[in-house]
Amino acid sequence: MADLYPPIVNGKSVYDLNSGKYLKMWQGPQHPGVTGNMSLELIISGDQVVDCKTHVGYLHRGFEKLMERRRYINCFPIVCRICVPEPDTNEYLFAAAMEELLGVEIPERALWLRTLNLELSRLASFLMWTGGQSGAFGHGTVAQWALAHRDYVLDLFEEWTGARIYHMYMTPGGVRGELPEGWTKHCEQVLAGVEKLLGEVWHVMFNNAVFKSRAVGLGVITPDMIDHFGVVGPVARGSGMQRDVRKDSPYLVYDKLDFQIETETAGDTYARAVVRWKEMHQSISLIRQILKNMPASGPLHVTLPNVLHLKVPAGETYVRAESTRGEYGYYMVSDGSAYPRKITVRGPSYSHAMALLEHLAVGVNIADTHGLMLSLHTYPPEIER
Amino acid sequence: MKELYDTISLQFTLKDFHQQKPNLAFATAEKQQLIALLTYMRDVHRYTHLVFVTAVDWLEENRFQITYMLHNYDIKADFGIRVMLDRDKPVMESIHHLWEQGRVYQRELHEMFGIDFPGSPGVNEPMILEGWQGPPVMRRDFDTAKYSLETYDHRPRDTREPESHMKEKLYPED
Amino acid sequence: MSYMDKTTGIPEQGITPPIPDTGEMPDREWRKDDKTLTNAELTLEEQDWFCDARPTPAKPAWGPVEKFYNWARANSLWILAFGTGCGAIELRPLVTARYDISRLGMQPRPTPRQASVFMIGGYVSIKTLKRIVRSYEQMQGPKFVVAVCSCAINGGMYWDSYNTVKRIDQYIPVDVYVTGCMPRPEAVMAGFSKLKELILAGKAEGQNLYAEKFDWYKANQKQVIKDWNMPDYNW
Amino acid sequence: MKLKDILSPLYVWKRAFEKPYSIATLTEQRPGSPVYRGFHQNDIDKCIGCGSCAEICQNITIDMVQVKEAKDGDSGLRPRFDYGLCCWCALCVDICPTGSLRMSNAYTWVEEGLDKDVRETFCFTPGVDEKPWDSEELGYKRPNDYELLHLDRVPMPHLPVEERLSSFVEMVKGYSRELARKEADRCIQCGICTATCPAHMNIPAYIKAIREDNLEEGLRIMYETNPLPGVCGRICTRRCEDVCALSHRGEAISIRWLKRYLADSVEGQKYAEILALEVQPRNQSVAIVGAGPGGLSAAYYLLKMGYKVEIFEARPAAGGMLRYGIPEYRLPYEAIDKDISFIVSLGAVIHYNTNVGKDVTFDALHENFSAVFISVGLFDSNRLAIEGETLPGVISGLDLLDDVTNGKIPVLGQHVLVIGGGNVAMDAARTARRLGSDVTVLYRRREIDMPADREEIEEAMEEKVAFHFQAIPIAIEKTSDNRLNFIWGKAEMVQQEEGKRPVPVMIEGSREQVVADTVISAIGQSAHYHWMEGNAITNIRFGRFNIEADRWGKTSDDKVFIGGDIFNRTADAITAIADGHRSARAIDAMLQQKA
Repeated sequence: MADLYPPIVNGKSVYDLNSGKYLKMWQGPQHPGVTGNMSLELIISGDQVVDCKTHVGYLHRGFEKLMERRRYINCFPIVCRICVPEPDTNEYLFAAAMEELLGVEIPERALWLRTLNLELSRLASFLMWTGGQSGAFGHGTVAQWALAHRDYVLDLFEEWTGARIYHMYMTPGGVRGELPEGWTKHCEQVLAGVEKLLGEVWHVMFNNAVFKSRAVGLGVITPDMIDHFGVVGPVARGSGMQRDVRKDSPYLVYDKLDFQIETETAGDTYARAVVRWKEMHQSISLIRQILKNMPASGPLHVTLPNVLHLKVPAGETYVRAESTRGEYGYYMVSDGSAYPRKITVRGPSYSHAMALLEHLAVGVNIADTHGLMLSLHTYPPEIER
Repeated sequence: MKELYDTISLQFTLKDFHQQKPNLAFATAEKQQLIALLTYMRDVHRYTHLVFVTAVDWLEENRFQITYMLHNYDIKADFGIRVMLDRDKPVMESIHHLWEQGRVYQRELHEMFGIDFPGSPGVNEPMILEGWQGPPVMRRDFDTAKYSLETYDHRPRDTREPESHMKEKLYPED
Repeated sequence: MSYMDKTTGIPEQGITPPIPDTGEMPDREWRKDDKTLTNAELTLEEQDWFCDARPTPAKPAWGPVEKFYNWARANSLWILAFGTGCGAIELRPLVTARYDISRLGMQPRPTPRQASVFMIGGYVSIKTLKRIVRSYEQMQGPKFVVAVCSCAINGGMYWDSYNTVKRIDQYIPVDVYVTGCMPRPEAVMAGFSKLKELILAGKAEGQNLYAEKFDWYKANQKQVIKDWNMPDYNW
Repeated sequence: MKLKDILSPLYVWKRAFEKPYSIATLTEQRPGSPVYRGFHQNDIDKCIGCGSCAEICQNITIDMVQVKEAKDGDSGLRPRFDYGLCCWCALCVDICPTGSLRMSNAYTWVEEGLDKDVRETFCFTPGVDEKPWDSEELGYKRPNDYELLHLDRVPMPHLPVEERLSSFVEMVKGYSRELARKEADRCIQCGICTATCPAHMNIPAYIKAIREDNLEEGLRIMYETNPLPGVCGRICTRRCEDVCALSHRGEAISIRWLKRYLADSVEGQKYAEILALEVQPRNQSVAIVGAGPGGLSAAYYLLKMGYKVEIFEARPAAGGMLRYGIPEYRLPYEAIDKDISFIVSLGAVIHYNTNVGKDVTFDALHENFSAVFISVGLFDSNRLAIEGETLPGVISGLDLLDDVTNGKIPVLGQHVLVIGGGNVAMDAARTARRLGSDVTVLYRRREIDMPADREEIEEAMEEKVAFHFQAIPIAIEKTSDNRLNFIWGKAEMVQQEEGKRPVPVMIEGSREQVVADTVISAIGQSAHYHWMEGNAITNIRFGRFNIEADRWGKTSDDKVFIGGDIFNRTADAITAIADGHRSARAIDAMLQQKA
């Protein structure tokens, strides 16, 4: 058996495609198992992956280029499109970077509403991941439940911000509207539903012999790999790292909320799934805390200088936030004109989907590759932007 | 962060220190010293996390700025190191041996800005664009709107400026 | 207006397609004669793997039979699960429990060979367009295309992007358009209902249009896909 | 593997007995939420076609297309949306200065794609093209507390009332650099104002220059259409501000004060260098009668074109009504001198104290010059036409202002009556206040009918000028103690014809009286043409009140042009300036044709 697999030198398989032992197989971009549109070029031996190469760029729209020729206010609608399942992190970070360079402080209540928005969208994104992760291992039922519940969260967003997917709520300078009447009650109902769902998911997915046997031991990330590969977020926390931007460098009102960093130590797919499951509970708790502690009224917005010809003082800054996939950041360089010089979006998928996945996929069964990919929770548009 | 800057300055040539936030600072380093500086920062000062590598095109000054953002998880601080490259001959040393994802960033910079990183694995392979024949797209002298209008089919526009329209309609002779 | 001259610069007439859509077949190197394709971009060995026949329009069956066929087609729309843009995210609620379109005989299929509806979900980058063309051509007839989101109509937010095509109907025929950014699942559903109506009325003839104007579509595709290394017709 | 792990998933069956997730009827549409950002609606009567929506749209979604006829303050254009480009970000709704644009909660629009140009199918003009969602009430509107525009003016520093009354020092202090830039920043650069300005000044462009602190460029832009910016920046009737897009929901941009800031910020000595006129000298020369705003404006543009210009002015100083009709606290003489001296420095020859008809004949002008431009202004005050009008102590408003300008301080007495409601009446009243009298203004109509600037009226009221409205003068009598007894009747406003403004009609038998030391009449001015005599005028056709001319000011004698107050009906400085500019071009065209 052993000679079936190629020797590994410096962490890379050395093989000869013409030897007839290996086969090149493409997975994606048109593939139900991949998240978004990216493709894996797999070299397989039998049903085992011996080498993997990630191909991205199917969703490239040139955001960073487009933002260079848009006024600051006109970047605001465009940034949320960078990440479809969780657009709000982009909105927040863009607004935060711009406000920092402008030296604008936004009102207290806007901070709370932004946090609420981020946590709700975290919940929605995690629910979508639940659907993906369970679906990737063949549990279609959980996927149906999770996506239905995600839709209930989207209903909340629609009622609040006026859109289901792209909320465009956190404008530079504050937020765009008040919580509608009766929203809090509706939110509580949805949260209760999600909480109940999470209990069921635990029974059906996490306690499932099939899921366990496939996920445990799949794609193990050891602590020494974390910094070398730039691993962040739940993936790092699944390997026991006490790292969470919300705690490390608190932004918005996270320092006023009570929560703990959720970690697991095994570092495999199962551990990462458990971290995310815990974080969904954490999100629900945070949303409840926000709704309880939020100031009842107050201004939501400061009016910036005329946005049609707003110039941002020259300077550069980097702001970061914790998205569902880990540290998300915006590096904004202004040359003092009305157009950004450069906005770099640092998506967590960048390091996860490329270098890390290529490393982890080696030795994995073909059928498990997209389960592995989902456990890294990669999202291609933030890689290629 | 200033103390850190002063400490590093003993060994390396740094300039343009800028403290943006209490835990975020930037400085410009010499191109030749960069790899040593990054290694030093990573191993001695525990800036172990490479947050991102990106480039800014200063077309007017004819140079590229590459920013390496490092993060220290112990003190939760970021240090951005800028390096200036000659825009006509943009070549930079590779950092793929320091951080695994460095090669991905370098592939992207090579494709989007045309900056070369000799020795970085697969740096010459196309990453995002496929079959692109034009100049590196993120360079500021590439005009994406012009390219788009010339290459693709747009709806012909029929729009008027209120100012000129009113003058034309109300005071045609003036 | 100051805003980066956005109002100027748009040509009076769109520049693409380069070939006027006159119905005549232009002379192109990749066309041997009216029936066969050269697959010139492939190696000799690869050329053997692909067919070199051009697509031909399907003739409708005898009246009532065609009607029956159309009824059957309209009630088993299987969607190719290829999310090409952000619009794909609203397909997921649609096919799962909340909206559950399987009640209407629709379901996502993982492979083009089993699918009859191709949903273009918004912007199409050049790299994806190549895969779209390939997937579309691999789908078995009768096949239909539903394009959702404004990006598929006129380019949407990415009107000035170098990497997205602005009109998808220059590259593959589109039967139904749904506008929105994002269109809600209900709007997408309305698009599918419209498609059903068209199929029942025998009007959803995009596939035949593709066969008839094959050279025009192909010329457009090859104009933007610079590294064409596929067979001319993926079948 | 534990047995529990095998049994636990069977938990799914519990769900079989629960309420299903699915929406019962799939084809029926759930309505969008009350704030849903759906398809657009536009109230096209409220919309003014300013194009701010098109300006802020980062896509090229919005085309401005003509729907109505253009008129002052309304371009007649309306936004046409292309849903092949829209991203429903609602920035257009947020910025709409009139608040006419909003969104419905409708979200379904499906079209078949074959055999049609899909690029045009999703285009529509809300409010014009009928759509199913036109009457939809719900949908996104700009939240009340959320505003992208700055609707409130940057306040202009004024002298306090007490200080104002004690002297003729200019009461408006003018913007500082910071304030001016802040005010200029409010502008949305729609350009609705430009067409309304009689001189069609490129207002958005010079406001932009202020915003970007490029004063020299701003000055150049202003001089393209207005050679008296320092004057206009103070006393312009600013019809631009009446139509300002921001005035619909908030306060208009202070265009006049910004102009003043621009003109004041550049030193007069630098004008020549900044404007850097390159003149091609021509040998024709033009005579201009009257050195008021019309004449000076014509002189500037003719000089710019290279003609020689000679101005004949009856008074000892140039400026016309600007100098003799507007009190110093509104328009200080230095400001007039600054603008005029630049024009003089370009080579204009001004013959002061030269009355045409007396010192030099019109015939001579007509003969010696290639063209004659007449802008003598309205210097005859209209008469009250009541008994006792000729009594000593009854003077005209213009005479008072003229005297003050000439340094003659008239003795007005303790109580002064001013008759009239125009700007001259206000100027006279406020001048009288500054001379220490108590002033009462009598006006035939209501306060809202007053032709004077709103600001002037308010400031007059601040300065404790009393007002009697709907007061029709009947007669003036001399009292025993040598004062004047002014008799007037109360009027009521009668709507005579539909669509016209109501007319004051005296209430039968109403008779009131007030005792004053001086009565100042300021009920309008007119011109006279006695000075025009000789052979040259045979070709000139006179109308009932004035000389007939085409819109270029060209009379039936093709060498003679007119402009200013004698020509236009608005009788304000900016129109006179515009006339001067227009006639200068017409004179140029005429002379070029001849040559």
